[in-house]
This record gives sequence, C-alpha cells and structure tokens, in this order.
Amino acid sequence: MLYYFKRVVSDILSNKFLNSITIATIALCILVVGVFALFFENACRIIQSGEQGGKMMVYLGPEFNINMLPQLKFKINALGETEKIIFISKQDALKQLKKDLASRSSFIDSLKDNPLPDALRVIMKKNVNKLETIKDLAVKIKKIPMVEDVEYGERWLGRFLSIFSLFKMTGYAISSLFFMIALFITANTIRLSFYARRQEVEIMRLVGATDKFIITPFYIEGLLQGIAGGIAGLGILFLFFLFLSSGVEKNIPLYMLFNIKFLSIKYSVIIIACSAFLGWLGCYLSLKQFLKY
Amino acid sequence: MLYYFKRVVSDILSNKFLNSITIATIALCILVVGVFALFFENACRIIQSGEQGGKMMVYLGPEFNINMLPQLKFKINALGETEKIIFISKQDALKQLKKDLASRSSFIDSLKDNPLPDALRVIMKKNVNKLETIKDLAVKIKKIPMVEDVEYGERWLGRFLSIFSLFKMTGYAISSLFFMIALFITANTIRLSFYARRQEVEIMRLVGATDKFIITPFYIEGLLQGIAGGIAGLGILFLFFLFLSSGVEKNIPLYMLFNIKFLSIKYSVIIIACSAFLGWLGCYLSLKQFLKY
Amino acid sequence: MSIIKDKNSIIRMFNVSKRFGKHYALKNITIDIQAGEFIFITGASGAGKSTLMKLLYLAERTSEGQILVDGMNLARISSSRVPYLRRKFGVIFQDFKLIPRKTVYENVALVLEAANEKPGIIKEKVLKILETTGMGKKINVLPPSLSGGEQQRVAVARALVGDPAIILADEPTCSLDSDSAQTILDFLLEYHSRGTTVLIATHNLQIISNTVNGRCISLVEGALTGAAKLL
Amino acid sequence: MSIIKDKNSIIRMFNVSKRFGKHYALKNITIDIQAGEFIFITGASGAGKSTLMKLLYLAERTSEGQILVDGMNLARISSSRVPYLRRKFGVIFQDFKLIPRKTVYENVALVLEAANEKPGIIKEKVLKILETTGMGKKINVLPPSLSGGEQQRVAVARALVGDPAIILADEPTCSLDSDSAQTILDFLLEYHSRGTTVLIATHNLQIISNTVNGRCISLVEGALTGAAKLL
Ligand SMILES: Nc1ncnc2c1ncn2[C@@H]1O[C@H](COP(=O)(O)OP(=O)(O)OP(=O)(O)O)[C@@H](O)[C@H]1O
Ligand SMILES: Nc1ncnc2c1ncn2[C@@H]1O[C@H](COP(=O)(O)OP(=O)(O)OP(=O)(O)O)[C@@H](O)[C@H]1O
Ligand SMILES: [Mg+2]
Ligand SMILES: [Mg+2]
Repeated sequence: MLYYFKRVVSDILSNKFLNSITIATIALCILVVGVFALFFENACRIIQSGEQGGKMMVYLGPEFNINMLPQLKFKINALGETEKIIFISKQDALKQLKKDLASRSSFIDSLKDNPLPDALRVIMKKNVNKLETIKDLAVKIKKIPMVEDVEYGERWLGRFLSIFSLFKMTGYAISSLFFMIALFITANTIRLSFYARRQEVEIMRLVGATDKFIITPFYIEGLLQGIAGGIAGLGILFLFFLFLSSGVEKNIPLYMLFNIKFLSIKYSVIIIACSAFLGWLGCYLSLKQFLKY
Repeated sequence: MLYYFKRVVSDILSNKFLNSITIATIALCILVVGVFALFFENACRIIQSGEQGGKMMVYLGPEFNINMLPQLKFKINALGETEKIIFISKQDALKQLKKDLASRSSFIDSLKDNPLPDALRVIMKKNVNKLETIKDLAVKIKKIPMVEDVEYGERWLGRFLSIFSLFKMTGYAISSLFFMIALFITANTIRLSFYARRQEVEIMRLVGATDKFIITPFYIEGLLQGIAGGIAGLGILFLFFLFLSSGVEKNIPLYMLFNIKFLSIKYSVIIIACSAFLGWLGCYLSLKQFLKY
Repeated sequence: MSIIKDKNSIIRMFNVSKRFGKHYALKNITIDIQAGEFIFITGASGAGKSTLMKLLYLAERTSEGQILVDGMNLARISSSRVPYLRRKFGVIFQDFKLIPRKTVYENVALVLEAANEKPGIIKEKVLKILETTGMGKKINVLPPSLSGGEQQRVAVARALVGDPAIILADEPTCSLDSDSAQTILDFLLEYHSRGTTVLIATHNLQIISNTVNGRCISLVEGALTGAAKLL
Repeated sequence: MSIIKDKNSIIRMFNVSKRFGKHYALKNITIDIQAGEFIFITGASGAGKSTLMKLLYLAERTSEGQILVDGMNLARISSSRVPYLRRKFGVIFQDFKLIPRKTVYENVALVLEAANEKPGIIKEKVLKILETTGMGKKINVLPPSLSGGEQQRVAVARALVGDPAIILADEPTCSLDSDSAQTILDFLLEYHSRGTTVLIATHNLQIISNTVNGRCISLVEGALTGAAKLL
C-alpha cells in the first residue's frame, strides 16, 4: 500500500498537467452542484420563512368565556404541533376592523351589539406545511365544543404548498441530474487523461504488470483528485457566496431578514465525499474501457 | 477553405474518440445551462402567473354615481398600463361581506345603511411589477376627484416583489456563472484532447507547417463540436423536459394550469450559438498554450 | 513433429500464421527452440521478424496454428495469466517503448516492481544493469532527453533486469555505434552462457558472423526459407 | 574564418555550443558546409549528432555561437519565419516522427500541403516518392501497423518529397536490411547529384566507405575531432 502511495506521488508529479486539468474539472462540476444546492436551499428557506408554517383562525361561539381559555388552549395544543396560540377578544377584533375601515368606519359606532365573535389565532410549527396535516388539525379543532368555525385559507394555502412542493421536487430532480452530469463530465475528463497515458499503460502491460498493479494508483489518484476538486469547488463556491451575499445585503438591506446562509458543514462534508466518489467512479468507468484485453 | 474542410473531415474521422468525448462534454455543459434556464424561466413564469402583475382597490366617494364610470375608467387607463378595471358596487361588496362572514353575518341585516363604498378593482399589466410604478400609479389615481382611497397591499407587495427580484437576480448570476463554468470545462476538455494530439502538432511544426495551417482545422472542429454538442445537449434537455413535464402533469394535475413550457425556438438558437462559441473559445484558450514557440 | 511437450523445448510454434486483414505477415511457421539456444531471426524489412516475436509475448494473437511457451499453450491462456507469461520474457522492443514521463531508473525498475520484487533488491539490480549498459550517469533523466542510442541501451537494460528465461531482442543494436553494439552483444552472450534462451531479430549480418554458436532462422515474406525449415 | 556570408556556403556554424542543464551536448563547433556537399556526421552514441541537426532546423536553440543557414542568422529569425526556414530542410528524424493517426499517404502529403502545393501536384509527387522508397503498396496504412523498416522508408519519403535544399538524415538506414539501405542511399546520392546538400548522421561505417565523394565530420563528446577541424 505504501508502495502504491509512493507511485501515486511520483505519478502526480510527473503528470502535473493532466492532474491539474482533472482537478479543475471536478472542482467546476462540484461548483455547479454546489451553486445549485445553495441557491435552492436558500430559496426554500426564504419562501418558508415568508410563510412560517400553517396559520388558522378559530372562531368561538357565544358560550365561550375568558376563563375557559387555558383549558381550550390545552386542548388545541394536544391536537397537533402548534407554535403559538393568540387570543383575540371580540372587542379587539372590532377595534381592528374600525382601524381597517378607516374613513368608512362610522357605521360601526351605530351598531347596538358587537357582531364579531371571540377568536384564536393558531400558528403551527414550521415543519407543519402539508395541506393535509393542516386540514386534519382544522377538522379536529372544529369538533371541540365552543368552536364555531375554523378558517385556514384552504385554497390559497393549498396552491402555495403545491407550488412549493413542485419547486422542491424539481429542485431535487435537478440536483441529482447535475450530479449525474458532473459524473459524466468527470468520467470523460479522466478518460481523456487516460487516453493521453494509454501508451504508458500499454507498455506496463507489455512488461508483465498485472491489471491490479496498473489500476491501483489510478484509483488512488482519482480519489485524491476528487477530494482536491471537491475542496477547490467548495472554496470557489464560498468566495462566490461571500461576493453575492455581500452584494445582496448592500443593495437590498430589507433582505438581511432572510440572511442567506452557506451550506452547512455536514452538507459540505457530504459534497466532498461525493466528489471523492466522483473521482473514483470516473476512474472506474474510464478504466474499464482501457483495460479490455 | 474547401481544403481545410477536407482536412477537418479526415481529422474528425481519425480522432473519433477525442471528438466524441469533446462533443459529449459540451453537450453535458449545455445541458446544465439549459436545465437551469428552463427551471428558472418556468419558476419565474409560475410565480408571475400566480401574481398577474400588480392589483389595487380604488374606493370611491359617495358623490360617485354609475354614469361616471366610463369616464373614470378612461381617466385611470390614461394614467398607466392597466390590464382590466372591474367595478364593484357597494351592494355587491355587502353581499360578498355577508358571504365571507357566513354564520356571523346576522348583524348586517340590522344595518340601516350600507356602510361600504363603491369600488374599482384595477389589475395592471403583467410587466408592471415594480413597486415604484405601482406606488406612482396609486398616488396619481388618488388625485382623481371622486376617489377616496387606494389600497394596494403596499407591504406585502413590496416584499413579494423584492424577493422575486432577488430570485431573478440570483438566477441571472447563476446562469452566467454556469455558462462560465461550461466554458472552463469545455476549454479543459479541448485542452486535454490537444494534449493527446500534441505530438502530431509538434510534428507538423517540424516539417514546416505554419501556425495558421495547424490551427485552422482545430478551430473549425471546435465550432462543429460546439454546434453538435449544443444540439445534443438541447436534445437531451428536451427528453428530460418531456419526462419531467409528463410526470408533473400526471401527479399534480392542478398544475396543468401553469403548463410548463420548453425553451422558445429563439432561446434554443441562442443556446446553440453560445455552444458553437463555446467550442471556438475553448479552442482559442487551449491552443494558445500549445503553440507557444 | 508433434505438438506434445518436449523436455528441452522452450518455444514450439506449429503451423503458425498471422494475418492482418488479407495480408499474411507470417505463413505456416513451424519452429522448435530448445532452452538455452541462441537464435537469430533474419529477413528483409517487413518479412515478419517483429510479428513473430509479438506472437510469443502475446502482443498479438495468432490467426492460425499453436504456440507453446514453456509448456503453456498461448491460445488457451487466461487473460489473468498473461502478465505472468510476459514476465518470462525480456523484450527489447524495436521502438524501445520507454515511458516518456518516467525517469530511466523508474522505467527499468518498473519491471521488478510489477513482479513484486523487494525495494532493496530492485535498487541494487537496476543500478547494476544500468551501469553495465553504460547508462549509469543518466538514471534520473527522462527518455525524451536521451539520444537514440541511449534510449536503446535503457531498453536493453529494462529487458534484462528481470533475469528473464527468454530474451527477445528486436534489432537491439541498430541505433548504436559498433563499440556500444559489441558491448550489448557480449552482454547477451553472457546471459546465454548462463542458460538464457536468446532470440535476436536483426539484419546486421556482421553481428551474426561474429557469433559462432548461434542458429539462424530466415524469413522471406512471412515464410521460413529452406535452411531453417530443415532444423 | 569570419561569419560573413560566403557565396557557396549554405550552412555555417561558428563556435556553436549547446548546453542541456550543465551538460554540454555540443562544444565550440565551427563548420562551413558548401551548397551541394555530401557530409557524414559520425560519432559514438550520445556524441551530439542529432543535437547538431536539431540546431539547424531550430528544434533546439543554440546556447552559444551563431548559425547561418542560406544567409539567415538563426538567432535572429522571427518565429513567423521559422516554418519557411524548416521547409528548406528535409529531415529524416531518428525516431521517424510519423503521425500515428494519419495514413502513410497523408503523412507524406502533409509536407506539400503545408507548403501550399497544388492538389494535383501533391498527389503525383507523393505517389512517385512512395513508389521509389518501396512503400507504394502501403499508402493507406497507418504508421503503427508498419514494420520498423517500413516506417523508416515513409520517413525518408516525407523528408524528400518537398525537394528540399538541404537533407538532414539522422540514421536513415538503421532499421533497414542492406538491400533496402542501399536503395535509400542511392536515392540520397541521386539528390546530391542534382545539387542538394546532404548531411547524414550515422555510425554505419560501411555506408561511409561505399560513398567516395563524401566528407566526414566526427564528433567526440560534443566536440569536433582533429580531422574535421582541419577542413
Ligand atoms: N498491426 C499490424 N497491422 C497490419 N499490418 C501489420 C501490423 N503489424 C505488422 N504488419 C505488417 O506485417 C508485415 C511484417 O511486419 P513486421 O513488423 O513483422 O516486419 P519486420 O520483419 O519486423 O520488419 P522490419 O525489419 O522492417 O522491422 C509488414 O508488412 C507489416 O506492414
Ligand atoms: N533535450 C535534451 N535534454 C537533455 N539532454 C539532452 C537532450 N537532448 C540530447 N541530450 C543529451 O545530449 C547528448 C547528445 O545527444 P544526441 O541526441 O545529439 O546524441 P547522438 O549523437 O545523436 O547519439 P545517438 O547516436 O545515440 O543518436 C546526449 O548525452 C543526450 O543525453
Ligand atoms: Mg521489425
Ligand atoms: Mg541521435
């Protein structure tokens, strides 16, 4: 093994050109996958942060009184993953309505009675973002006595969530497609670099080297190239990210809110591992062609 | 020229392996750019079709009567690019309110007077999607006599449009980045294929061939490879698109609404032209290195 | 003559032909070479000398006929055994076939490394053989920087370093001046005297006439000429 | 001897040295070659014969000294003029330098195409010279499928097809049997009789002794030996 590493080092040194080209290509491929992952992750996060999970309004019947509130809250909490429950008394609701109507609010004063019901605003946890879950919860809440009606913007929410899931699905499809493309491109590049060295391989075979003896250093090289390429690709991605995010923050200070984030360390490690795998698999695919007897 | 084409043909035939690898790489690069362009174009279109340009509600004062409507519409039309103006009488508005409140609507019947104003729903053309333009229009409309108030969801719209423009900006940045990456990868691949042929180039130089004589067929080959790669890339993209869109339409029939579209012919031609340019530029960048004296 | 293994035969070709397209490079060759023989293969340019050697170390496959090398039938050998067959041969290729990006030392050492020789022994053997062929001062040079004759001497060193059972030398001295050529030839004779089978393809008649105990096989357009057939 | 152009000198080297790293491949060479001369360059392996030729067609640049070829000072020639200089030479490279992916015909035709010769004339000349060197039957073969001697004959054909003013032949017959070698040599003599300057690097003393009107330049470790210096 040590011997193979020695050979790999001398190989890399004597084929600097081929190696640097291969590493550069892997780095660029990783960059493509990385840029897309970054873009996609952040887009998802921004869209979701604009939405903050599901929301619903629970309208209460006239039999409700404020003492029942803790019990009611407890019941609702028991039904699903709620983030927050806010009580809006009918008085508050009327005040809000008056404010909303502004100049046209005079008629409110003419009302004998407050026509509005007491209500609860239920905000669900962020991960609750499937239409069905929200619907389920709404149905369950509606069954609680005292609850008169539940409103959760069924149509709008449904549409939003479907678009979002379409977006996500496409994003995943594209990510895997990009990964496949990265693989093909890497394999092609490695194939070309073998092609440039085919004479050398042929000579080794003629002087009695086994396939294993010939192949092993290539695999190790592929792995190392993959790792080097992955690190380089992530490095460029990080520079690109710094550049872009500083630009965004300067020009659109509003969006400091959605602070754009770099890929997490876990993600980065995965990408480098994928990249190493890429180098290895690229070797595997290319070598098959060159070692036909 | 004809002579060069002959040489190009014989070159291509005698270097099938190198050629097919280069074309495959260009095709894959074009595929990356194409997939992203397709994804991005459709995402923009779907987001925008959900939005249909700006919208606003114009509330009219009590002095308005139905006969003034055509004149008012005309005035508003004159102020900006509106798509549609819909009149909502106060009676209609009250009915809608009653419906919305459902079980809690009884108090409405107790009203002596309809407290709601007449209103116009103004829908702007799709291309009007800048916050400033909409704001401008709102201010202008508010100055028309009879108009009491204009509402256009300032905060929400502002936020949406900023996110959207951020999305677009990032999309363009990424597209150009991907194009650059495609260029580098192509150049790398071409460089490797020259490397595999450097001996041949060296021999030609030693027997007295000028640089022009050596280079010209390479450039023509690069162009042809670029075109072939572009066409192949678009072809794969189209297959991918067919596959994906049929899948989407089956599983999420809701989204037939946003029928996903392929790149327009104009766009495709541009991509193939870019691809040809890619092949040419790849040659240019790589040859410089190999023809140093 | 039967195809059954003879105790002393190291190479037996029986009715071997090699066709490239329609052109026969070798026609109906039947030869029996004893272990330890010193053989010259002669013939005009294009007569098939190199092709005959290529068939032996399996760089090319026979079109017709059978070849036995040290008792192994080359037509039946499995591809995983081919490297082991090739290690029996030390080949001086006509076009040298040095790896351009490895130094002279690495090129020669490769043979021993491929055969899993111990590092210490590799170093010793390689340096010794390079010294003998007169390339001891250029061990760290890359082949493209060598003169034609120097490349040929490296090729000789590589062929001999593994102490092969059979040496196939394809024009081993053509790029060398007569002194260097004689050194190489003496060296081959030394191996021969230790029992190595040596085949030399050449058209340098001077070499042949200087070597008394060699047998001569002549090819004319791929066929054996009368003299050799009788053997 | 001065560096000023002599009416009849086609090649003049003045105190030329070539260093690779610290090693001098050529030391202080001063030669004057008249147009139409027939010159042998001899010397042991590694003496600097090939390097001397490489300096002439600018495959390598001199480290010291001046070279004039047909009145042009090679040190001052602009890189765009180099191809035109090289067309004056027909070079038979020691390692042949055939393009492996072009056929024999294409390899030879390349020289004329690079010189913008008319297609009709190219075809005629190429076929004729391949016929003369005995390769007329292999015009559509790729070089790796040729025997060593066949490759060398193609290399000869390519060097001569452009009717160069100077022929540089680096071991032009080393891979050939004596008959083929004599054919090539006669062919070079024919060019010589038409006024072409011919330089042959070789260590085949037989060729030299067979050629009465040749001048011999001997190199020993990069330096001219006494005999040649006197000229
Ligand atoms: N791979 C091949 N494909 C087609 N023809 C071939 C191939 N290898 C050799 N030949 C042909 O077979 C014949 C014999 O070639 P070979 O190399 O054995 O000759 P040789 O005796 O070694 O000649 P030389 O002395 O010139 O090296 C030649 O005519 C050659 O063109
Ligand atoms: N590119 C190079 N880099 C380093 N050294 C070189 C280079 N080219 C030649 N040499 C060295 O210069 C010396 C002369 O080489 P040259 O090729 O001229 O010899 P030669 O006379 O042609 O020998 P041969 O008869 O073996 O071909 C040799 O020692 C060689 O190693
Ligand atoms: Mg041969
Ligand atoms: Mg030489």
